[in-house]
Amino acid sequence: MTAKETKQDQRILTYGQAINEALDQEMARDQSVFVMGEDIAIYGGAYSVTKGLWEKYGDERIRDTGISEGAIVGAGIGAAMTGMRPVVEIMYVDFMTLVMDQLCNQAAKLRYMFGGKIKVPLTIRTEGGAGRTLGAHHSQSLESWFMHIPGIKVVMPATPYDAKGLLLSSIRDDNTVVYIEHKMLYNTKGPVPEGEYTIPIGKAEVKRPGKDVSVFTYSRQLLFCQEAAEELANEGIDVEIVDLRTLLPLDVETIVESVRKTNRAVIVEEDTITGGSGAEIGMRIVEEAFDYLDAPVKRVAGADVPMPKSAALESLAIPSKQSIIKGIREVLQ
Amino acid sequence: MTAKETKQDQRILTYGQAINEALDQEMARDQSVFVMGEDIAIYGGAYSVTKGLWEKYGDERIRDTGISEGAIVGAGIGAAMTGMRPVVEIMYVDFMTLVMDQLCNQAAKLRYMFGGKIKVPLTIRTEGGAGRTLGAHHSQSLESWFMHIPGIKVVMPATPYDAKGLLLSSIRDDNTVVYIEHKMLYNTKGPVPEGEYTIPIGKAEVKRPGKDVSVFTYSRQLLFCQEAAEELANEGIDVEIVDLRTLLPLDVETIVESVRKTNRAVIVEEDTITGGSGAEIGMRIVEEAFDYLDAPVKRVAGADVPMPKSAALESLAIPSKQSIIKGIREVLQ
Amino acid sequence: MTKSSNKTKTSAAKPVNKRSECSKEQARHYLRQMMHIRKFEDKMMDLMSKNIAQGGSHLYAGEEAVAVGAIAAIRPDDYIASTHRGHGHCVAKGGKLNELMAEILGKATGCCGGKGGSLHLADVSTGNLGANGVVAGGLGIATGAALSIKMRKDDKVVICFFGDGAMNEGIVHECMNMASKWELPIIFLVENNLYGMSVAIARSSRLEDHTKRAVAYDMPSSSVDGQDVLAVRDAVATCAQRARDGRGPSMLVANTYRYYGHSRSDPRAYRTREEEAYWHDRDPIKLFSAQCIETGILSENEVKAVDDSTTEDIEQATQFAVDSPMPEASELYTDVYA
Amino acid sequence: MTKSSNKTKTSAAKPVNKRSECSKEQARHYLRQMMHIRKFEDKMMDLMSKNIAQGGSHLYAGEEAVAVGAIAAIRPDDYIASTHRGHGHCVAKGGKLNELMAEILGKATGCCGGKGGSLHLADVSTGNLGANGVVAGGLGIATGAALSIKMRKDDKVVICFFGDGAMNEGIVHECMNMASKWELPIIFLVENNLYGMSVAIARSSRLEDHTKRAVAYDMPSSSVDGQDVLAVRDAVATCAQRARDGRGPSMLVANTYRYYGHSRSDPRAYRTREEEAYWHDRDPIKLFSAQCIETGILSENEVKAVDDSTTEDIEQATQFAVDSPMPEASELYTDVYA
Ligand SMILES: Cc1ncc(C[n+]2csc(CCOP(=O)(O)OP(=O)(O)O)c2C)c(N)n1
Ligand SMILES: Cc1ncc(C[n+]2csc(CCOP(=O)(O)OP(=O)(O)O)c2C)c(N)n1
Ligand SMILES: [Mg+2]
Ligand SMILES: [Mg+2]
Repeated sequence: MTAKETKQDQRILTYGQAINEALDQEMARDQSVFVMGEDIAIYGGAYSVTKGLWEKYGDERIRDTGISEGAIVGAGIGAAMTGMRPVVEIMYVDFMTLVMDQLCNQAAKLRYMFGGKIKVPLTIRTEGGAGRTLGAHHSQSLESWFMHIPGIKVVMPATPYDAKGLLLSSIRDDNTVVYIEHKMLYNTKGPVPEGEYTIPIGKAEVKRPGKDVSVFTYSRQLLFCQEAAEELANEGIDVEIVDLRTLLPLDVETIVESVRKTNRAVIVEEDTITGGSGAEIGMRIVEEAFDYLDAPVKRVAGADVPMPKSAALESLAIPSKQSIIKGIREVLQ
Repeated sequence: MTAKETKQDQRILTYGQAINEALDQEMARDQSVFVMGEDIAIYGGAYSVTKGLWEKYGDERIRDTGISEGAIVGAGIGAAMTGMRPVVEIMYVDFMTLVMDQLCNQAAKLRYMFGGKIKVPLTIRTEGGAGRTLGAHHSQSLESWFMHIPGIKVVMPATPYDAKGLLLSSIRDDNTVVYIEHKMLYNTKGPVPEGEYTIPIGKAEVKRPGKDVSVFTYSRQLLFCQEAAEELANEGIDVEIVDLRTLLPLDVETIVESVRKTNRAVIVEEDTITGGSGAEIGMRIVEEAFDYLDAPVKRVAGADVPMPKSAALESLAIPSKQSIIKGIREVLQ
Repeated sequence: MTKSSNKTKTSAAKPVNKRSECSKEQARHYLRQMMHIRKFEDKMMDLMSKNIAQGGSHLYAGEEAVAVGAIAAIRPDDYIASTHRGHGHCVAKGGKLNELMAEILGKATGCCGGKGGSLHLADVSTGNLGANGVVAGGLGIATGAALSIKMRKDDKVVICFFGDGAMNEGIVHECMNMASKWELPIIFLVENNLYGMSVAIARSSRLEDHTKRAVAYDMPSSSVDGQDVLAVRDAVATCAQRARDGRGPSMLVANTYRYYGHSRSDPRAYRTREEEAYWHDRDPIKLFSAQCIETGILSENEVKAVDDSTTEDIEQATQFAVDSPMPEASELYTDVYA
Repeated sequence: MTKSSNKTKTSAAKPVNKRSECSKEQARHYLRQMMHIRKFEDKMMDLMSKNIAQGGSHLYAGEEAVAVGAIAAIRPDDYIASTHRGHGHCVAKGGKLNELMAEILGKATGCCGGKGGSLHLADVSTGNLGANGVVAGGLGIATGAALSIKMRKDDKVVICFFGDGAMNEGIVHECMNMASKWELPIIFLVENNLYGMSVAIARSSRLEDHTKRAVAYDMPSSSVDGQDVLAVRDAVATCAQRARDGRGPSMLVANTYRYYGHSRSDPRAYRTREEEAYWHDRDPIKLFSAQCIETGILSENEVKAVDDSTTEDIEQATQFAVDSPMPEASELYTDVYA
C-alpha cells in the first residue's frame, strides 16, 4: 500500500488513537514487541495512548513498571540486544533527563563500540511540549539534545497519519528511535488507514506547497504554521510548509530543494531557541543553499526560559500564529 | 587588577595547576566553598586537579563521595540553595548524562519556578574531549546540551590564565555554572598571576587579531586553530581567532564584530557536528551579520560517530590542524 | 493482576494513639491546618472542574495528618522538601493561603509570581525548598540542605517528603546512602498512600514494606499511622531529635491514602470502592476532631468554630486568587538568572 | 581518615573450601583461564608502560577466580554483562586472546574492529553483552537480557558483574527492584575488591556488608571467597539454578582484590602495603595450583605445562596484536547504524 493510496482512506482517528492502533497492530504481528513503562497497563497511559492494550495482551506484554526511568530504558536496551523489540514509554520528555546515560552512552553507542556485532531495536515513546500550563517540569521540548546523539533516530510526527506510519517504522527499525508525541496533538483528528503502513524515517513532507517562502517545522507547530499560511494566503503570500517529521536523520535534500525554490527560509520550533533544533536546521540551509538565500534564515522558537506555569506567560514562551506570521514577514522584506 | 596587568605577570603554571590554585584560593577566602566528588580527596582527582587540597582542608571541605553522580549534583544544589557555594566534580563529562535531571530540571529552573526567591550558586567542574584513546564513554563533548538549558552558564577555558580567572568567576557567580575542562589541556602551560583575578563570564577574547577570516573556537581546539593560523600566515592569510571561553551566555557582540571585519566565519568545535555548539554560533552569525558574509559560515567539527577507541580513528573523528586549514581555505574561495 | 485490597495489608492503620498529648492551642492549630488543607483541595477540585484552575494538580486531601503532624514536630526555621503533591506541605509550613491559591491559578500575586504553579508550589521564605514536578526530585535538594546545615554547624533539620512510588527512583538510593554515610540531619518521610499513580506497591516492588529499605543504608526506620496527626508528630519528633543530636538520618513511613484520583479524569480503576470507604472511615480530620472532643481538649463548638473560620479563609483566598491579575508579559524573562 | 585495613574486616577471606570438587579437565581449564587472564594483564601493564597500549586499562589481575569460577558455573549460551574492568570476563567467556589483545591496541583485527578498546572490550558473539565505560552501565542491559530470556521462555541466565563502588549508583537500585519484582533469571555478582577507585567502601557507605543491600529487594544474597575459584563456581551455580528454575534473581558478593593501581600512575596511597601483601598471599592462582597438586587432581608437571602453554599463548596474542594493522579511515563511519 503506498502512502498515496492510504490517504484516500477516509477513516478518521485522533493522533492518540493512531498511535494506539500502531502499537496494537505491531504487537499482534510480532511477538517480540512488548510495551513497558509507568501506568501504561490498567491506567492506559497518562494520555490514554495504551488504553485497552493491557486488557488484550496482559501483564506479560504490557508491563507496568515502578517509577524507575533508568531501568525502564536500560532494560529496554538489554531486551533489544537479545532478540526483543521493546517499546518503552517515558511519561514526559522532561524525564528523559533521567535516562540520558542509557540513551546516549548505551543505546546509541553499543553497536559502534562492539564493532557492529549487535543492534538495539528499541523504541522510546515519549511526549513533550507546552500548552497545558503544567509548568517547567512537564512542558519541555528537548529534541535538540537527541539530535546530537549519533546512533539514534528522532521522530516527531504532527498528524495522526504520520503518527501511525512512523511508529510502525520506528518499531521495525533496527536502531533505537526516540519517538516524541506532543501533548496538544492527542485529540487532533485526521484520516488514518486501517491497515498497516510505514512512513520512511528520515523523509520530510511538503505539507503545503508554496513559492514565496519555505517554513520548516514539525510536531504541533505544524498546525500553527498552517494557520499562519492560511492567513498570509489572503494577502497573496504563498507559503510552503515542510513538515520535517524526522529530526535525525534530517532530510536535508527536501529542505534544500524547497529553499532553492523559494529563496527564503523560516524555521519554526517550540524548543527554546539557543541550541535548539532550528540552529542545526538553519546551518544546514546555510551550508547547502547559501547562494540561494535572499534573506537570513529566520528562527521562530521558544523563549530561553524555563516554561512558566501561568497561561499568560506560557503562550508567550512558544511560537504562535502571530509570531510565525511576523517571522515570515521579516524574511520577505 | 585588570586582565592586561595580570598578563604581564610571567609565572608559568599548567592548566591543571591553575585550576587547583583557583580552588585553593577560593576555599581559603570563602568558608562557604567546598568541593565534593569522586576520588577528589586522597587521590587528588582523576586528573590530579584537586591534589593537595584534602591534606589542607580535610574531609569536611574536600568530600569524597560514593559513585553517585545524581546525589553529588543534587546535594550540591540543595547546599547551594541554603547558603553554601559548592564546587562539585563529575569525573568525565560523559557522566553528566547521569545528572541531566538535576542540572536541567532542578539547578537551572528552581529560581525561575520559585519566582526568583532562591538562587543556586553551584559550580559543576567536569572534563571532556578526546585525545587519549579512551573510547566512546570517556571522550565526548556535550556542551551543546548544556547551552540549551536556560538558567545555567557554560564555561570552557582554553588557557591556564583563563582557567583560573573563569573558575573564580564561576564559583562567585550566583547561578549554576558548568565549567568544562579538557583532558588534553591539563599539562599545557601558560602565565598565571599568583593573586586572585576574575574573568567575566560571557566575554569572548580575540586571541589572535586578523583581517581575512574569523575563526570561532574554544577549549582545546584553540590550540589547533593557532597552529593552523601560523601555517596560513606563511601564505599571507591573516586569521583572526576568537576564543569564545563562555558558551552560555554567548558573546554575540564580539562574534559579530569580528565577522563584520573579516566577512568570513569558520567555527571550530570538537563536539559532534549535528546539533553541536557550532550550529548555534553559526546561526547567530547568520541572524546578526548575514549581510556581511561573503561566504557561507563553515563548521569544522567532530564526526557524527561515537568516539572510536583506535588512535587511527580517533584523530579522524575530531578537527585537526589540517581540517581547520581546509575549512578556512573553503570560506576564502 | 487483581485489584489489591490494601486495607488488610496495611499494618499501620491502627486506632488513634490515645497517649499522645497536645495542648488546646496545638489542637486548634493542627485542626485548623488540616481543615485548611482539606478545604483548599476540595476548592481546587471545584476550580478545576470549572476550568478556573488549569493544568495538573495532585491533591493532598486524605493525607492531611502527615504534613500537619510532621511539620508540627519541627521548627519554623527548619527545612522541608516537598513533592508534586505539595499543597498540604505548603500550607502546613506556613505558606499564605492567598498566595498559594493565586500561584496555582498562575496569577502575579502567587508566591512564585505565577511561574511555578501547583507542581512547583512553594513559598521558599517559609523554609520550604519546593514542590517538585519530578518524582523524587526533592531528594537531592533535601540531602544537600542537610549537608549545608551540618557544615555550617547549625542545628536545623530537613524533612524530605516523598511518595511510595518515588521509592523506586535511583536518586533515592544515592541520597540515602550519602545522608547515612555523612550522618546528615534529615528525615526521609515516605508518604505511603499505597499507589504511585495507578500502580499499587505490590505491582512495582516485591518488598511491600518500605521500612526494610533502610537496612541497605544502616539507617533506622519505622512506620506510623498517617491518619493520626499526633502519632505522626511524635514519630517525626523522635527522628528530628536524633537528627539535631547529630545522630544522622532516619526513615519514617507514614501510611495514608489520597481521596481524589491521580488526575481529574482518573476513574481510579486500580483500586476498589471498598478500600476507599475503609480509608474515608479513618479520615484524619474526623478522627482528630472526635479525639479532641472526646478527651475534652476542644469542645464541639470550638471545633465548629475552626470549621467555620477555615471555610471562610478558603473562600477569601479563592476570591483573592480569582481576582488577581495575570503576570505582565515582561515577567517572562525575569528570574532566569540571579 | 585513616587508611583502612580491610583484611581484618573481610569475613569471606576464608581458606580454600576443600569440599568443592572438580574433574581433571575442569581443573586444567580453570587454571588455564586464570593464567591466561593474569598473563594477559601483566602483559598489558608492560605494553602500557612501553606506550604500545594507549588509553586507560583497568586490569583484572588478582581477581581471576571470580570471572573464571562464575563463568564456569553457567553455559556457553548464557549471558554476562561486564564492567570497565572487563578483560578477565572476556577471556573467561571464551573471547579469543588474539582478538582481545588486538582490540585493546585499537587494531582492525580486534573483536570490535578497534572501535571499542579496553573499556568496551567484548566479543558479543560469546554471549558477553559488553564491558562498559560507565560504572554500573551494565545493570540495565543485564536486567533487560534477563527479561528477554523470561519473555521468550528460554532457560538461559545472566551474570551481571559490577563492583563494590558501582553499588552506590541509582541504576543498581532500580534494576534490582525490577529484577526482583519480575523474578528475572539474573545473578548480581558484586566484585568486591574493597575500593571504588581510591575510595574504600567504608568511606562511601555506612553499611560495609553489601549483602545486606539485597534486603531492600527481598532478594537472597550471600558472599563468597573470591580467591577460591571452586567456591565461586559453586556459589554461582546455586544462584544460576535458582534463576533457571524460575525463582528469580540473587545477589552474590565475591570478596577479592585488584593487584594493580586503578590507573597506570596510581600510587595506591589509599591502601597499605601490608594489605596488599595479605591479598597477594591469597593469590587465586597460587591457591588453586597448590590445591590441585595437594589433592592430586593435577601433577606439578601438569600445572607447569599449563603455565608454559599460557605464557606461549599470550606471547602469540601479543605478537598478533602488535603486528595487526590499524583500522582503515573508512571505518570511522561504519557501524553507527544497523
Ligand atoms: C521522574 C518522574 N516520573 C514520572 C512522573 C509522573 N508521575 C507523577 S506523580 C507519579 C506517581 C508518584 O507516586 P508516589 O511517589 O507514590 O506519590 P503520590 O502521587 O502517590 O503522592 C508519577 C508516576 C513524574 N512526575 N516524574
Ligand atoms: C558513572 C561513572 N562514574 C565514575 C566513573 C570513573 N570510575 C571508573 S572505575 C571507578 C571505580 C569503580 O569502582 P568499582 O565499581 O568498585 O569497580 P572496580 O574498579 O573496583 O573494579 C570509577 C569511579 C565511571 N567510569 N563511570
Ligand atoms: Mg503514592
Ligand atoms: Mg571496587
